[in-house]
Amino acid sequence: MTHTFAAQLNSLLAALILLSAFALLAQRKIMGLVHIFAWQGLLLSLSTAVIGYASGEHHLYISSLLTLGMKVILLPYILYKLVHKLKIHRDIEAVVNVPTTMLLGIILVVFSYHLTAPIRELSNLMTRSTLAVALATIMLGMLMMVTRRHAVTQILGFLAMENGLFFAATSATYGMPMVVELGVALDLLIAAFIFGIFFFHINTTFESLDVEQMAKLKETD
Amino acid sequence: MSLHPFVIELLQFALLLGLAPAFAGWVKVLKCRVQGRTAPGILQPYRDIRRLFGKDIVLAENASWLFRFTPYLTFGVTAIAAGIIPLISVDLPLSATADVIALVMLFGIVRFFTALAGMDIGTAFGGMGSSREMTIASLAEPAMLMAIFTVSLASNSTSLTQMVSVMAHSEFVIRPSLAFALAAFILIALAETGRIPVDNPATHLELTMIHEAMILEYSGRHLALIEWAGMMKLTLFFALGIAAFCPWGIATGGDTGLLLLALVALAAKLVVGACIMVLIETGLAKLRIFRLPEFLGSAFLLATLGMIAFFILE
Amino acid sequence: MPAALDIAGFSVLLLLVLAVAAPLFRPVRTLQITLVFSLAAVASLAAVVAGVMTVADGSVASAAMTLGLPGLPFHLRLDPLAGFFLVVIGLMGFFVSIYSIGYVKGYGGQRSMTQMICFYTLFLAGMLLVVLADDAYFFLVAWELMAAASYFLVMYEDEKGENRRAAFLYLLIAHVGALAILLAFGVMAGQSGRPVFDGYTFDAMRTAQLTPGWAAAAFFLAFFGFAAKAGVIPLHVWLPEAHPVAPSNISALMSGVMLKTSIYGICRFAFDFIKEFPWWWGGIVLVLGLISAVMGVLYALMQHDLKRLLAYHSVENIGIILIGLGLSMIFAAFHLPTLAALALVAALYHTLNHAVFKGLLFMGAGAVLHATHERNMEEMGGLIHRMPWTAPLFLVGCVSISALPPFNGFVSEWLTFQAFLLSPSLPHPLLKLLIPLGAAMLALTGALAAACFVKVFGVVFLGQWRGHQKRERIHEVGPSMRAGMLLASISCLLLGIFPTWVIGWLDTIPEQLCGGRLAESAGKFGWMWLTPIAHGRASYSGPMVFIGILAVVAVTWLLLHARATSSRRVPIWDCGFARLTPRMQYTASAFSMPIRRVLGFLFAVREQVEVVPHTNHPSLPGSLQYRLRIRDRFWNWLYVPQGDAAYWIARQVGKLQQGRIQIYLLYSFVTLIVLLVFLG
Amino acid sequence: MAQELVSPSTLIFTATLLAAFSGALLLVPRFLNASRGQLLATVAMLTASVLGLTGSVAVLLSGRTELFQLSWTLPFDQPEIGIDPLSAWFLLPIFLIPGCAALYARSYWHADNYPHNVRKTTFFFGLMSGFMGAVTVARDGITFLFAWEIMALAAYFLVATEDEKPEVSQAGTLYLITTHIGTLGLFALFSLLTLTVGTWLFPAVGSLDASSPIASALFLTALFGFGMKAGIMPFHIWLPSAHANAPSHVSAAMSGVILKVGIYGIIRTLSFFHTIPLWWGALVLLLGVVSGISGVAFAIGQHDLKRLLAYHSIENIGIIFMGIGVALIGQTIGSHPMVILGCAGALLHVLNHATFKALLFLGAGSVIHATGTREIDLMGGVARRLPYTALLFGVGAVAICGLPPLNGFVSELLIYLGFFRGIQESGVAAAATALAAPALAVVGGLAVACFVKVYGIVFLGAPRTEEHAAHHEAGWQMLAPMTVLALVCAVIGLAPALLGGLLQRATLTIFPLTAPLDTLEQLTSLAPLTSVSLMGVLLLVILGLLLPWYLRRLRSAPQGATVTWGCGYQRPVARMQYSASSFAELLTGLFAFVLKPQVHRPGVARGIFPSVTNFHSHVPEAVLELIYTPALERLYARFQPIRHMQNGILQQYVLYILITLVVLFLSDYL
Repeated sequence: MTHTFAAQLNSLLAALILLSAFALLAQRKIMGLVHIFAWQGLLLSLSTAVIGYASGEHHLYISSLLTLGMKVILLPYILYKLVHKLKIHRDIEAVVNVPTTMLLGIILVVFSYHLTAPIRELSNLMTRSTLAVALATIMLGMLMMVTRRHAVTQILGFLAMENGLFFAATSATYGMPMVVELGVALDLLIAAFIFGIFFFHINTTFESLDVEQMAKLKETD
Repeated sequence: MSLHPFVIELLQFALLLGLAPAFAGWVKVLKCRVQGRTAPGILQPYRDIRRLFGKDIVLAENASWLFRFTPYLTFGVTAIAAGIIPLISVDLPLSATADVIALVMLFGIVRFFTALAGMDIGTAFGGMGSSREMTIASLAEPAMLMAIFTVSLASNSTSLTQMVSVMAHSEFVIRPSLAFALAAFILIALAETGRIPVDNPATHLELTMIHEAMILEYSGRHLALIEWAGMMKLTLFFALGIAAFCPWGIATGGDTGLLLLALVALAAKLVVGACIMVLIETGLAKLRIFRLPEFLGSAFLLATLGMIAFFILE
Repeated sequence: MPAALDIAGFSVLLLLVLAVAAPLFRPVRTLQITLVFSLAAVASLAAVVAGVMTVADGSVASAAMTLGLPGLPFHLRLDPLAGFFLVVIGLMGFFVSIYSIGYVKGYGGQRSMTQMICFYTLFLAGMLLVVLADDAYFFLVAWELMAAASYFLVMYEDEKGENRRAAFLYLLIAHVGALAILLAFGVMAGQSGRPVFDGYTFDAMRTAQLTPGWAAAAFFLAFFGFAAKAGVIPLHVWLPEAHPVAPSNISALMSGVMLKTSIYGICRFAFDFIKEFPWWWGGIVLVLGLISAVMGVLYALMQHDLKRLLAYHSVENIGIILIGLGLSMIFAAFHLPTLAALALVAALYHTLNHAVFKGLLFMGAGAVLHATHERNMEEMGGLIHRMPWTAPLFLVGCVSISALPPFNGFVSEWLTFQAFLLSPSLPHPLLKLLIPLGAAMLALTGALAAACFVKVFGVVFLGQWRGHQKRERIHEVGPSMRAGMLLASISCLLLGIFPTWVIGWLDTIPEQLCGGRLAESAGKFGWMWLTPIAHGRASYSGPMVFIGILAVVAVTWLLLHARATSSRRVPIWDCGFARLTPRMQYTASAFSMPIRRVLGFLFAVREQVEVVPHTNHPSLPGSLQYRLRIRDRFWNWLYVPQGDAAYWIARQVGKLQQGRIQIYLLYSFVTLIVLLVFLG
Repeated sequence: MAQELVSPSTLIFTATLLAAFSGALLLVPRFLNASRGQLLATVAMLTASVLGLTGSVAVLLSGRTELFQLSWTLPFDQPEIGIDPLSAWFLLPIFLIPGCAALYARSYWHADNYPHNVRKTTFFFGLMSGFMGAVTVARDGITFLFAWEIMALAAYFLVATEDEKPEVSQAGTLYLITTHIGTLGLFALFSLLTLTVGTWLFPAVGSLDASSPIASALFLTALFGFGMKAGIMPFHIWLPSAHANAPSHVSAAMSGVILKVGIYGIIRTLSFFHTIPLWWGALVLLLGVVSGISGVAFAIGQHDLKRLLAYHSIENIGIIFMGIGVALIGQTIGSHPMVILGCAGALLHVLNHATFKALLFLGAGSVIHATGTREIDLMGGVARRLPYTALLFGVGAVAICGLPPLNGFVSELLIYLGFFRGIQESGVAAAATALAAPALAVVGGLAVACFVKVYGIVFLGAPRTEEHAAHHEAGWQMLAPMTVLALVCAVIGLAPALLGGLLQRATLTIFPLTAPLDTLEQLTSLAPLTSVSLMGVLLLVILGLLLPWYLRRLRSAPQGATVTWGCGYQRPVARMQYSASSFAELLTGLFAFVLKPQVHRPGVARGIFPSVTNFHSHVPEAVLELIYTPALERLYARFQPIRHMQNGILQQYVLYILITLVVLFLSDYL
């Protein structure tokens, strides 16, 4: 495996991660979302491993395995359980229709590219060009949180943002210190449990996981 | 032994004109096999065309000259397109006639006149078919051009010969942009050639047909020409996809050995392509017409992502 | 051989003389019409000759007239840019004048011919003078002449309230635009550093050294003014009102030619006066062009008034021209002269093409109107059987405007696409990425235009007659109208088949304006092949496509007709439904329904379906009424608030007018005091 | 110096903690029953008072400054606490008043009578007292704000003790809102301060240049934030309703001490600066004058006893501000006597006001306890049933009116002297102080009028209603604290010279010396404190001589109780007595332009046999009702569209974040 080939492979993985971020925006079924999220995690894990191999930073292998365990197996499993337990298989209602969301997404990608262009000029890491993709993944995750109504999609958007952050860390600096990564992983796990508990309560209170229901919680008038 | 370019050109003409029905027939056979039905045989399209040529024409009372002219034009333009896309050799004299944008527009002519012919009789079906066809086309065309532009950007040209030779002879590089563009192209090709999930070429059910609705009133040799042109169009889209995205093995000159090799490579690629299409067609259900914008929108999205990936990642 | 400027001068003079002399022939109406329009055609032809010569030479000629204001004689100048627009105006003037002989006769003594003739010639003369003018005063005089003459022509059938309203709207927006142009000239003159009157000559403006801020102010004021004339979205509202109500020959001239004078103005300001500008000017022009193109064609798709539809297509095509112009400006701003030349040629080529095919389409619409007295497409159908000449000629226009090879619309759009694809040469990373997205919008525009013209031609000419009047009363139009359309159709074809020659001829314009040449590379492989950048980059051969299609079609036809097969005529298959009527055909509204569903969120669409029960039982409905209203959102967003604001201000100012003499005296007194204070 | 057995600081910190958590045990209901718990808390509070007072006095006597670093870390700097004479001076009322009030509460708010809220009240009372102390010892912004916030919140819970009454919960909310607006100002203040000095620790005395714009910003935010707490006009709006609706011992602590914590904050902030511009002093003086006059004017219009006292707090805060203003002007123009007199006057008035206002509130509490109403117009003749309370209230009233020989007179005298010093100077300072002196005189005069009204209506005359006639004298637990406070008033009034040195020291920690100590004039030489004592003693001696004579006269003169002369009217009833409102009517009319009294008079009864008619007058909280409320309502209406942003839809909130992110990125890029 040559260095440039690794870079190419990483670019391909970055492109696929970007695609999965868009797929998250486009997907209507909750289970589909969970699957795509797992795929995104897998791609992320692969990309981390590739970067780890190419850069010689071997702690990235651990990150890669951690990602694999957390984002490909554990979190999707928790979400899967949740979806089954709460019996939510309906289509997700979007606040903004899908094509418009896609257009907004493209605008955000271009915006990210525009933002990271100066960094691209300065950095000499082989992963520098994927920074734009990482930033775009964060933005798209946020866009997903903005445009979807269902609470589970909010979480998936949040987790997708985290994926983007992780990717940004690997592509900007070849990863965060191990301690930080472990901490973040633990945080995510706890967040997932807390979300699960919250969903359960929201579901029993409102008999729905539509977050628009929560508008009732605001002040009167 | 080396063949003169004009000979290759003629060869390609003959190849496409002659083998397009066989290819279409083979796709049908493959599809039947996959779906567990009895296949009609690979030569069935030839038999259909011959039968139609032998039949008399039945024209509606108020059909105008445009209605009769359209089949010839359709066939003519498709044939011209067949001479432009490099299939087995880069060295095609006609290839410079039209670059890829012009090629898309040539298909545009076919569509334009077919749609007009659909409206000529004045039935509701024809109008419906035309209306839907033009809607789909207008949404597919931007995506098509974006997909092709991505390849153009990579090869720095819109000329098909140039694109093919650049793609065929550059060293192997993973290009996510091209992968996206190819995915987009496949979606658009499904839409443009009227396959599932956009249109069903086998149906004559009133509410689902699009392309068939336009040519419902045709008969005899007119229908034969249109059907033949349709099969050619299907083959041409495969050819275009192969030329733009995976032209490896294509001959640069007129050397017979290389040409034979290119022919084998082409056949193999067509087989693979047909399998992919059959799998898609079998795996998907036909979409409702108003879900199509999303289908084509995702094609556009993929194409755009391809272009963005080209600038960001390459 | 006389100089080009002299010929142009002769052309203008002849038109002005005709305007003055036309009333003399009033007693003999036929003679009046035939003579004047023929002479107008001659004058137009003279303008074409002058323009062709100038562009071919790349020569520049100027003259100062003895006429004009004290201290500022009128200046005339004929350079390749002006020459090109002379050709555009002259060519269409020629076709339309011939067409008008028959068309105007069709009014058959219902109203004053003299009015039409006078203003028609004045209108032509005004447009020619706009292009020829070489100082701001003369330019504005000519501009107003053009605007006023066209205003009266729009008002021609002034007994209808609709027409008066449209004409007023046109006048209003034209004058807002003229005001902006006047201000732009003022800025240029003020910054030119010349003495008062000298500053107003274009020569002074060419040499003016403007600060970036003032340059931007001048350009965007001018751009606003010209955009109002050209109908760039959102300043397009007058267009779909004024074009349908004007007589069709006038619509052809207004849409085909008059809009182009603003393209001339923008070119003049950007490339000739200011020369050095930042790229974002081009960016704004490009974005407005894209919006106009897409929105224009979408609005067009929603229409079922034939001429309104064509008017919206003018918006679209002006958008396409602006796209080329914007790209050219971007390339020029980054000092890429060859690429700028390509984009500029694309824009100019489309200017010429649009003039020809839009003129043709409006003439065709005029012919249909002439024959059916109907503008609503839903009441037409099957005209191909009754109008064997008009139908194919109109079809040529449709194919051309839909940018299909081998006709002319394709060539200019293809060139524009090529210009888009050159964006990787730009040194700006974001532009590299964004400009190709514009190409997708252009592709959308082209495809939607094709859909729209399938609808137009399919509904108007194909199918069966839907109208109320007897089908048999519809008849083909007279020879002069056919001749006008035929000439335009031939031009469409020729411009589409021989682009290399046209580009070779046009080449002097980009050379003077952006300093780059195109002809050498475009025609490198002979007249058959158009290769604007390099052979390997892109190529197109109009003749080959044309001949190829013809040949294959002919061969197929011959082969298939070698053996005699019979064909028989039967009634339409009716799906077993017994009584198929023409009203059951797909209508224009039905045709555009899918697109309306997909992209309808851009419009204010209101659909109403009303079921009138026939019997008591719901499964036996009596009749169904469908009402569709599509409104231009811009009207409510932009114009209504402005109108309200203007009205409110007027009401406030109106309070000053008390009607009491003392108050008025008080005003005078206060004014006097204020003036004294200021002077003291 | 010999090793101390127990350092005063230790005493103070112990006392603070003891006070803060005196009621903590009450929070565990099973552990202690309420009555015992209250007793325990009271004992703890009293112990804390004694310890704290001892420590404070020791610090004041020694004049030492001590700093301690706390060993736990915050994400900011190492927190610091410290004691200096200024803190110690403020700690005097902080330990004195809550101690007295706690003892008073043992009877006034006894666990048996208020079983459902006594635990809460007792706990928060201790918490509030303790953290008032903590505020004064804090030496960095974070600790300060921390202590401040706990104090403010505890005070909120105390105000809202009887939150089942709508009036009370309203008053509590108003207090909570205003106190947090004030805290917001403090956040701004400390952020700015940190920005200026680079650390959260308080800068050294006189270390900042006051002429810079940021110093002005600091000054104004401090004035706003602390002024809100001190209840300076026009930030006083929370004060009348909060004080009126809290239990009386709480009112005593709040009015007596919490307001002083605000004053402490201002003084502490001012101590950071040198070269103070003139306008600072002028502004403080102006605020003092406005506050003083309008406070007393509002007080006159009231006929709710505790509201009235609350307005007097505003008045007295105004007086303190006047003193600070004088000191600041003195600092600007370099007049040491003005600094000493003004500052000492202000500080002394802080202590004085704390004692007599607490005394008055406790007295009022006893009266209310006895009569069951706060309405002055319904009382009357209380003195006959509650002689001791009447006497003690009288002491308080005399003190607050600034009459010799009690303490109010001394502090006002110092401020007056400061004014006169100012008049001797030249320039603007002279003009400002010359104008302010009569204002202080007006305040004093009006206060006298007001307390004549209160005392006359409440304690003298006859009960106006049977229902609200006083029943019983207060118990010893209530009288004892009042007596202590009255004694403090008297001692300060009679022997101010005792405090001279302490005041001088406290002043010097605020305004550092510009010249060696011995060249400057001492407070004792500037103010005739000894003659004040002499005069007071003389007064007492004369009184003491006259009293036996008077008593003898009283005993020897023939006595006959008879009905008041009714002007020929046959049946004079108690209701015909002059009421508080009628007493104040003339003065209220004088200040009508500020007070905007509302009079509901359905019409004078007419006819031969007039039917019953009634008359109702009310002096509203004009600043609140005429300025704040309409302004806020307009603001509310104006911002109604923005409220759509807060629509409860989660996605939109995320969208705000996204937009902010994009804008931030863009702004960074541009």
